[in-house]
Amino acid sequence: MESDHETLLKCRELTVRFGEVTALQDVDVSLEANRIHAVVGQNGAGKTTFARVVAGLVRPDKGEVRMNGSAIAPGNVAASRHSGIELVHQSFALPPSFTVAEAMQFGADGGGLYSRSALERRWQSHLDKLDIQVKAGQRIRDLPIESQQAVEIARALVSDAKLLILDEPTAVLSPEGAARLFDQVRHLRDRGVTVVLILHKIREVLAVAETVTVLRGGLCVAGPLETAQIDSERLSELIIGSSSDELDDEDRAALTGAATPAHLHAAQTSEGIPVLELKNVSTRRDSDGPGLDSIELSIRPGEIVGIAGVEGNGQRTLVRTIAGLSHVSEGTVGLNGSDVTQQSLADRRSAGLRIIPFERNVEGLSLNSPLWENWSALGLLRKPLFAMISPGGFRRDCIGALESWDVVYADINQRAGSLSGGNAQKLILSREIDEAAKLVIAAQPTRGLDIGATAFVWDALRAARARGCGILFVSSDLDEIFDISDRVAVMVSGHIQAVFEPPFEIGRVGAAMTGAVQ
Amino acid sequence: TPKATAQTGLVALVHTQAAGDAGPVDSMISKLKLLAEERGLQTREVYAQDPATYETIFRTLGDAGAAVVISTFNEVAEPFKAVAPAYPDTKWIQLFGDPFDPPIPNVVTVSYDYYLGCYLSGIFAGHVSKTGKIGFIGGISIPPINADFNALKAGVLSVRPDATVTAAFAGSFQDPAKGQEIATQMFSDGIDYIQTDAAATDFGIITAANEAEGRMVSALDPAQFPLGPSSLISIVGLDFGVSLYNETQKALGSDWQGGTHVSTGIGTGVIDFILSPVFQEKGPADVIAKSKEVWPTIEKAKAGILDGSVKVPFNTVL
Amino acid sequence: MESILSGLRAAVFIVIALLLCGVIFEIAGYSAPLMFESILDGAFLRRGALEQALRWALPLFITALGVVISFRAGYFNIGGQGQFYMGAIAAAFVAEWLKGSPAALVIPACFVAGMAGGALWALWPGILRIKSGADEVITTLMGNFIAAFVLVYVTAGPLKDPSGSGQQASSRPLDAAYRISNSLGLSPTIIIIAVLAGVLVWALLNRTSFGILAGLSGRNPTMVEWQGARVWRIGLASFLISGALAGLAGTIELMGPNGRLAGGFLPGHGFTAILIALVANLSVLGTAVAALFFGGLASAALFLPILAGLPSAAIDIINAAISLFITAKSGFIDRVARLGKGQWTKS
Amino acid sequence: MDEILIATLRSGTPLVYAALAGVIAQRAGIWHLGLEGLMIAGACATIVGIVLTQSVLLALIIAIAVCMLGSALLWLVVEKLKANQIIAGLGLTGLGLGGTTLAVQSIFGTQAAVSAPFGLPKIGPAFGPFESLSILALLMPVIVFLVWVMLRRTRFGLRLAASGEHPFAARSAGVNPSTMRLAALLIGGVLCALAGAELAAGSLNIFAQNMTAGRGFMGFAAAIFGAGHPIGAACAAMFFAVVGAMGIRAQIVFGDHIPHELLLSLPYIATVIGIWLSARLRGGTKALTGFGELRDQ
Ligand SMILES: Nc1ncnc2c1ncn2[C@@H]1O[C@H](COP(=O)(O)OP(=O)(O)OP(=O)(O)O)[C@@H](O)[C@H]1O
Ligand SMILES: Nc1ncnc2c1ncn2[C@@H]1O[C@H](COP(=O)(O)OP(=O)(O)OP(=O)(O)O)[C@@H](O)[C@H]1O
Ligand SMILES: [Mg+2]
Ligand SMILES: [Mg+2]
Repeated sequence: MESDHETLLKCRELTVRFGEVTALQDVDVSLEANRIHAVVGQNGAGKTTFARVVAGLVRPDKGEVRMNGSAIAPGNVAASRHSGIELVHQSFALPPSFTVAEAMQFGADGGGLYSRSALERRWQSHLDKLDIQVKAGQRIRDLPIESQQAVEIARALVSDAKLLILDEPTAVLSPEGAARLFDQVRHLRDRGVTVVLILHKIREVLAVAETVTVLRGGLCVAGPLETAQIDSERLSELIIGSSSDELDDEDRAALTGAATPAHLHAAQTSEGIPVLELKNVSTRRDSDGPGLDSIELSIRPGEIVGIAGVEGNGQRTLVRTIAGLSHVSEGTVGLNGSDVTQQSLADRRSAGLRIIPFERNVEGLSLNSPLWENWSALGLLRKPLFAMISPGGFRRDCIGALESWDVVYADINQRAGSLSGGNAQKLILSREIDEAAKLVIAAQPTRGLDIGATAFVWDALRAARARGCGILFVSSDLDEIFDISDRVAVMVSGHIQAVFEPPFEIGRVGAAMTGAVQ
Repeated sequence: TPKATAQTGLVALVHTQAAGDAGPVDSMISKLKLLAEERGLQTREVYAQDPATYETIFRTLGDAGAAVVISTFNEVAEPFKAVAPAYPDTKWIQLFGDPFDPPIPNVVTVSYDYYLGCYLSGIFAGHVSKTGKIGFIGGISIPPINADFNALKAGVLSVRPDATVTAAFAGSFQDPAKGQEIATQMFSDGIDYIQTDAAATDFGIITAANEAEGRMVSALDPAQFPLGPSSLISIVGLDFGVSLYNETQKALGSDWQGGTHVSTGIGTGVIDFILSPVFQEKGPADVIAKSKEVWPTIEKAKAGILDGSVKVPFNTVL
Repeated sequence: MESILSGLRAAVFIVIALLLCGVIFEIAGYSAPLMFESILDGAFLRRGALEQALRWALPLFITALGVVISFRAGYFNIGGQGQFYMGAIAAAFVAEWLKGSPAALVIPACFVAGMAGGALWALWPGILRIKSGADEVITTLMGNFIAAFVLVYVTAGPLKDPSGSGQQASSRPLDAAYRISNSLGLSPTIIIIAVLAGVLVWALLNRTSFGILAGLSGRNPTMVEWQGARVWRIGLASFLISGALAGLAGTIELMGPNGRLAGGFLPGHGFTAILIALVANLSVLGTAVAALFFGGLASAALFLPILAGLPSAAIDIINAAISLFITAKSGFIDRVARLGKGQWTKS
Repeated sequence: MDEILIATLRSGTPLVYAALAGVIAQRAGIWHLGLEGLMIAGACATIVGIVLTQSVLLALIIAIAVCMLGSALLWLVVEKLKANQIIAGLGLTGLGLGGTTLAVQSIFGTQAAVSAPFGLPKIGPAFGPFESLSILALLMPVIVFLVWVMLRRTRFGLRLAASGEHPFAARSAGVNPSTMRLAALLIGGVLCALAGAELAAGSLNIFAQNMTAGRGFMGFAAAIFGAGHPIGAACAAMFFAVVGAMGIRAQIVFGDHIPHELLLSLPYIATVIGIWLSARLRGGTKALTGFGELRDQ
């Protein structure tokens, strides 16, 4: 491929193994200076690992990274940063108690001793130069997600970065936010910074990147390709690979973000009593962000309601409120027609509430406990605390359930943490989606899953809907929400900004996410 | 083999209070060493911190064929009763204990009336204190220490009924810093004479006394004299070491009489109220003069105690 | 497999700890080989060593069971010492009050009181931890200091033995009828109690909802909360049971070998119990084995200064060195242990 | 009154130094229960050092070296061998308590308390009634301030805090959290040495076994009570000292009516209340070190 750009980054035969998993296998990539590059691939393809190897956070088992022709010491962050490589993490890496200025300072060179005001002045001017609307004295934990990302980018630019890698920066942004980010990226490119964007939506790749590199299963299957010479069909094939046959077109589009799925399926919900009814619910602000602000929401049996919105706009509080883990300061929560506002989660669960929580590995599973204990927790809680139980019985039931949910595992006593993400999520589904389930809260249920597992989760939720469950589906991925939901509510700062019926339009929903009143 | 050891004469001291107290335990250990050198004995010092271990320790020593086992304080009485009959070839000596009833033929108990020394200190304090405020600092408030305080108080009040006597405890026999803090508060309250009863904690009390003039401390051990040349006025000496030396010598001899009780106290040289010779040289002249002046009173009280005309209450409750 | 691995790891690190002690001893001018020989001798080889080891192992085992329960539930209750004291104190009070009643009444009453005393001393740190989030490491540690003062207070005060010259800082001796062992501390009753405690705790941990849920919430309380559990009940229950077991051990010491309360009663016991539980990787069976080992060490501790002429601080140093290393991990040992077995335990 | 103030300052100073060591370790992500052991080692090394070398400076250097060695051992075990911090810390404490007894025994052939002919220099008559305080007591506020500057006003402090709060963030900035913890523990070792030196040689000039008597643990509690902030921790440490002084006062005044043991327990009770209050105010004082995971080593 002829071009007038010089090669900035050259990776040769990068190979990384984590125990049994090969995250990268002989990856050769050359990226040219002063361009915007995209690296795409499905979940688990090895994108983050690639970025971390380049940034020196992961030492490759084999291979080398060269900047401007000279090799960088492997697995050495300082060496990588010294040669001008900066990485902005997928989930940010800023100590929450730090102020913005401190977060910048601790990674910067020079100035061992400082005074607070000098520090803030120094970094405020840096932020201003980058046109980032944040006060240097604010604490990271008080910033909305979008600003945190901006701070991360500003932090990456404190020294004179030549190569800026952004790992899935759009995952936490509204469509408008993503567009603004892309503007900023172009701006940086014009100032001479080479940018690598790790993405997994074809739409975004085509919108911003000049070249694209595709990873699949740790292999570099293509690239860098000029985006001008590739269409979304081809790119989606490269990303998904051969397993793509089993998926229907809409799911496929949703998975790769190739096109916005136009969900045309009209809600065939039965009338019946709503399985969930939130009336004017408000809560106080807490560590998860703003409290809920007069939420009105109801879900009928056999309906999937999607909650869209940029992360950190109260979705977590909403889920915790329905679960009875947040104090409701005003309003009522109804399940199946009865008021449960004062009831505990145990009671709500008896009434048919099931939860697939946000944090699979924290709220969903005890990673170091055996599979069967994880699976049995719900059953054990239905018994008196000191009741005698038969672990053998629970194990047998668990084996049966895992089999019927196609969970791949070696031993019923193995640690839950040794399951792959998809299988871990299936374990949770097998526990939470049972006969008695009336309302299922699915909070980011496909996060981090590969394509097969994601499709599995969607199918499981659709099957539950078919049985008459109501489902609250929370996700920050609009494509996914549009694909699966019968109705979409957009949350902004703890209240429901707007509710949409199909067909959904990404433009209108996106506008609602930024708080613009429809 | 056990028997062989017995012939070479293993002499063991089992102390129930930590070494390093600059008091009874240290003096016993040093006297035991002296004895070992003089007579070429094999000796052991065992610190038995935990009452639950006493019996095991004694049995182990018995099994090892110890010739003489010396232990201290009343809490070893029960274990002695349980173990000594099983090891008739070993001689058992309990320092600071009550007589056994019925006596065991291979056990000697030795008691000390230390509180009587404190009583004398009280009389002395009553005379030399200028403020009429006397203090007492103990390690932990356990019965024998409480008895010492009560005797001190009785002594003071017997010569100066309007005086106040105040007790405080450091909570440990090994906390000189706490001793210093308590003593400082007492002195700044106007107390000018403190009787210590707190082993290594005493060091802090003496340090506090050295910080200003006109402060007097009465401590426990002659070794402490030089620490407070112009503040450490006297001691209530209890020479456990001497006692250990004497009793062990006796036990190693051929004419040892087991099943007996030795009561030592004032008048035998083991316990005494002694003025510091260092202080007598370096202390403030008026106090020295005063102490010389009251000394006959002390002697008289001592004689009174010995002939029974002075009764000192033994009261272990504060 | 996991337990073999942890056993191997414990063994390796105990050896490392002993080597460290050896170095310290050589520096201090003592002979390290002599020390090790004496430990072995004192712990296991000399006449009667096994009985001695068992005598110390049983109360340690029971206290360690309490540690196992609270550690499994995720609470770092290091207050076994204080709970042990409080159990013994409560039992001593009851024995005093019921003096003269038939043994069949007094002994069970003392056990109930002892367990209640231990449980109550675990209750307040439990509540402070669970309701307010106050770090239980500090509160239970402070509880140990405070309980030691309570012990001094009752033995020199309300429970003081006024007989003889009254100089003793100890409670009145228990009637012989109320004793459950002689002063050597080994009797069928004590063995039965220990075995019973072991079996019950095993069943509690492996055959009740509490056991499984405590294990889950110890590793991840958030997950259990999201399952609808009232985690505080599980936590409080584990504090209480753990305290009750320490109290039980205290009662055994009181009614068995000691026969009375005295100041300075088993000062290092609670800490050794923590080591035992950790060496055993919090398993009940492992605790029994480890208790025997540390029981041996405890009996060697008495033997060392007597026959080997080593200062008693030696044993403190050995215990400290073991605790320094006992929770250490080493990739090397893990790899060796994992040769030839399924890979799913990757961590 | 001056005198009581001096005595309280004197008893508070070692607590403050220990608390600072606890704060620094805590910031770097280590729950440091080895303070007590390092402090007694510092006390012992200072006195033994003075006796052997006849020089306070050399003695301090020895004490600092010993405490840094102990800290490095803790670091090795906790960082490199991934041992549990609490158990390892308690182990270090045990090693300090037992090791000092053994050291004294093997150097002097007896366990008797060791007294030194002189101790730390006094601040002198220029300070009026305070003249008998040691220079370490005088320096204490300065050191609190310096530690504050180090933690809150230098990049080093930020890196330390990042290593404790978000090790991954530190790593991605090219900072090695493990090295930062070593630095934190070593600095803490110096402070513990000073704490021990002040306790033993500030005015007593004596070393007795176990003479720290739980002060290291109280320093640790002060670090928690002070919310990991050096000035807060120093205030908490002084608060404990004041409670201790009040306990003594109460013994002298009310000793006939209230059991002495209760009054002696006051500092411990105050510590519990302090921990409880700071938990109430800040929503938990819990270390985030996964205690439940003990089972899974
Ligand atoms: N520290 C680790 N230990 C073990 N396995 C790891 C580790 N990091 C990544 N992996 C595994 O390596 C593979 C590649 O992971 P990587 O995070 O690079 O994927 P990704 O393409 O960034 O995925 P995503 O889109 O979910 O961010 C996955 O199978 C992952 O489970
Ligand atoms: N050592 C092992 N022993 C037994 N089973 C294993 C082992 N390692 C992995 N497995 C199982 O094999 C399956 C494949 O593991 P892997 O980590 O490659 O998942 P994956 O292909 O990324 O799957 P997913 O689509 O669910 O993310 C998982 O279900 C896992 O539980
Ligand atoms: Mg990634
Ligand atoms: Mg996967």
